Amino acid sequence: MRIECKQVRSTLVVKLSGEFDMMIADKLRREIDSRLESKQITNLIINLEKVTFIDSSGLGVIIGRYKKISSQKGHMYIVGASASVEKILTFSGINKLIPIYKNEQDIINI
Amino acid sequence: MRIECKQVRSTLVVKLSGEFDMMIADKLRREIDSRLESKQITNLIINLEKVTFIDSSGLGVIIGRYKKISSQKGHMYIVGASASVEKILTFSGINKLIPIYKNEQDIINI
Amino acid sequence: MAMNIRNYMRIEFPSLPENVSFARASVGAFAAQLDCTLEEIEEVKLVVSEAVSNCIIHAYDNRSNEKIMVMASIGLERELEILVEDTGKGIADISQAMEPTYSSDETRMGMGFTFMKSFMDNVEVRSIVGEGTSVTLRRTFLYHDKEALA
Amino acid sequence: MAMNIRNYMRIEFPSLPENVSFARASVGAFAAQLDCTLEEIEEVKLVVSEAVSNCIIHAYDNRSNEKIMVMASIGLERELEILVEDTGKGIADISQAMEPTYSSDETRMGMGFTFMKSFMDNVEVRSIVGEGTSVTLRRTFLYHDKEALA
Ligand SMILES: Nc1ncnc2c1ncn2[C@@H]1O[C@H](COP(=O)(O)OP(=O)(O)O)[C@@H](O)[C@H]1O
Ligand SMILES: Nc1ncnc2c1ncn2[C@@H]1O[C@H](COP(=O)(O)OP(=O)(O)O)[C@@H](O)[C@H]1O
Repeated sequence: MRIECKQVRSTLVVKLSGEFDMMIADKLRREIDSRLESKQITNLIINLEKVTFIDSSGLGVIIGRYKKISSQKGHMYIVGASASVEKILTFSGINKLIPIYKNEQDIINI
Repeated sequence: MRIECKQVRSTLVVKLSGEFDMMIADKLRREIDSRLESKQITNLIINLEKVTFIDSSGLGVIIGRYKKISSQKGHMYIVGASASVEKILTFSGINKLIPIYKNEQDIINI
Repeated sequence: MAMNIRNYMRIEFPSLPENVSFARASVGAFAAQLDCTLEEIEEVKLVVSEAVSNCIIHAYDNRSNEKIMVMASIGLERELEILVEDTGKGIADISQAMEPTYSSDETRMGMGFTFMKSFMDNVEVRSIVGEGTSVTLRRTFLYHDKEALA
Repeated sequence: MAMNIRNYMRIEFPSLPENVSFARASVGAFAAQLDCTLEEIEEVKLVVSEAVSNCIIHAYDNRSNEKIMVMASIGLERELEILVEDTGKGIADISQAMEPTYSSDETRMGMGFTFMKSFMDNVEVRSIVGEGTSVTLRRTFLYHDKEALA
């Protein structure tokens, strides 16, 4: 699992690759939270394009960041989920809280 | 592992897919040998394009068929081996006995 | 629930986070013998991931030098049975633990057992506090159309 | 040859031909923790395939209801140790068995041990006739350039 972060104005874009399970969950939580605190970030985009697997440990990190972001009146988006990952997102109900887009461009276009 | 056979004049073309290990070795040996006996076949082409793995059980079937074919003055060719499969073919020395081509067309063109 | 076993495997490994991935890949490779769809294999990997993560996080409170055992069996009628066993702290109230969204850890979603129940036909939990927990997951795979026609 | 073990796993399964694929996939998934190249993983899968096939074909004469055990350990210095064990007929002359192209079965190539020796740093065979055989395969993976530079 690899984590790549970039900041675009007030938005943090986090691109993950590999399997998103408990092995990476803590690290990702710390990585995102430290950036949310130290920088002027209000919005978060999680790019799952290269994620091949997600379980409830991965979902937990996403939900936790959503709570933080939305308590600060920011917006959060998920992009690029494969069919199998999107199935799990939908199953968990996360898609009712966090909008899911095909790619980053689609968010900018709305 | 799947085995597909077709006959083109006096040549039997056997196309394999999946992992080529002891699980399939016996079945393939019987399949080829019964066709070599019952039909007017002198040459054999083994297409490994869709083979993702080969071990010495797989190599054994190839060598065994080569002995049969060449004792009957026929020709045998291997086509489509991926880099990792070709590495094992070369390592075993099979490539010194049986010519290896990129695809079936290349054999016809020689 | 008795089944005629066609094949089985048993794996054992320490409670390290990286072994969650190993365990689901290993059970996934075994379950591939059922000739099921890739989507079904993904579901099997998910439930193994949940059950094994629970051993590490809950049973062993993230200690990494404890032992986890996973057994899987395939029956003659395309049944898959997976057993995940730890010798950790155990579960006092199993029915509460299995409720959707219940978690004893506030950073977690409490969706593990819900996934297991949703993607398997049957989930059985046995636990003795202070001794450990075993989770048995069962699912019978339907025959694909092309096989049914054959 | 003592190594500091970072992680290990142990698998057990009956001597069915379909378990050769399971065994190499399982060890391959475990060895992936070494962060080695895909080519190196393929080599590990090959040697496991050879050693496990030998248990089924030679140790158990293709009987399918016998037991095979595979253990793998990863050391702190990127060592991989794989142990494949059967309780089959054993090998009377180990050095003859390990010679390239020697096989007790005329339909086979006698290349199994040659592959094991070529793709691993070290191969150790212990055997007692009538009791069984254990094959230990060891390899230390080099650090990739990018890591060496980091
Ligand atoms: N192997 C186990 N050992 C001890 N407690 C467990 C185990 N598995 C589950 N539990 C308990 O059951 C609860 C619910 O589990 P689960 O549905 O997987 O959600 P989560 O892992 O998100 O908490 C856990 O919070 C924990 O208290
Ligand atoms: N686990 C085993 N139990 C008994 N005999 C074995 C075992 N492994 C290897 N052998 C013996 O060693 C010989 C050489 O093995 P190998 O190099 O793998 O070639 P092959 O499998 O093609 O015969 C075998 O033919 C067999 O006689």
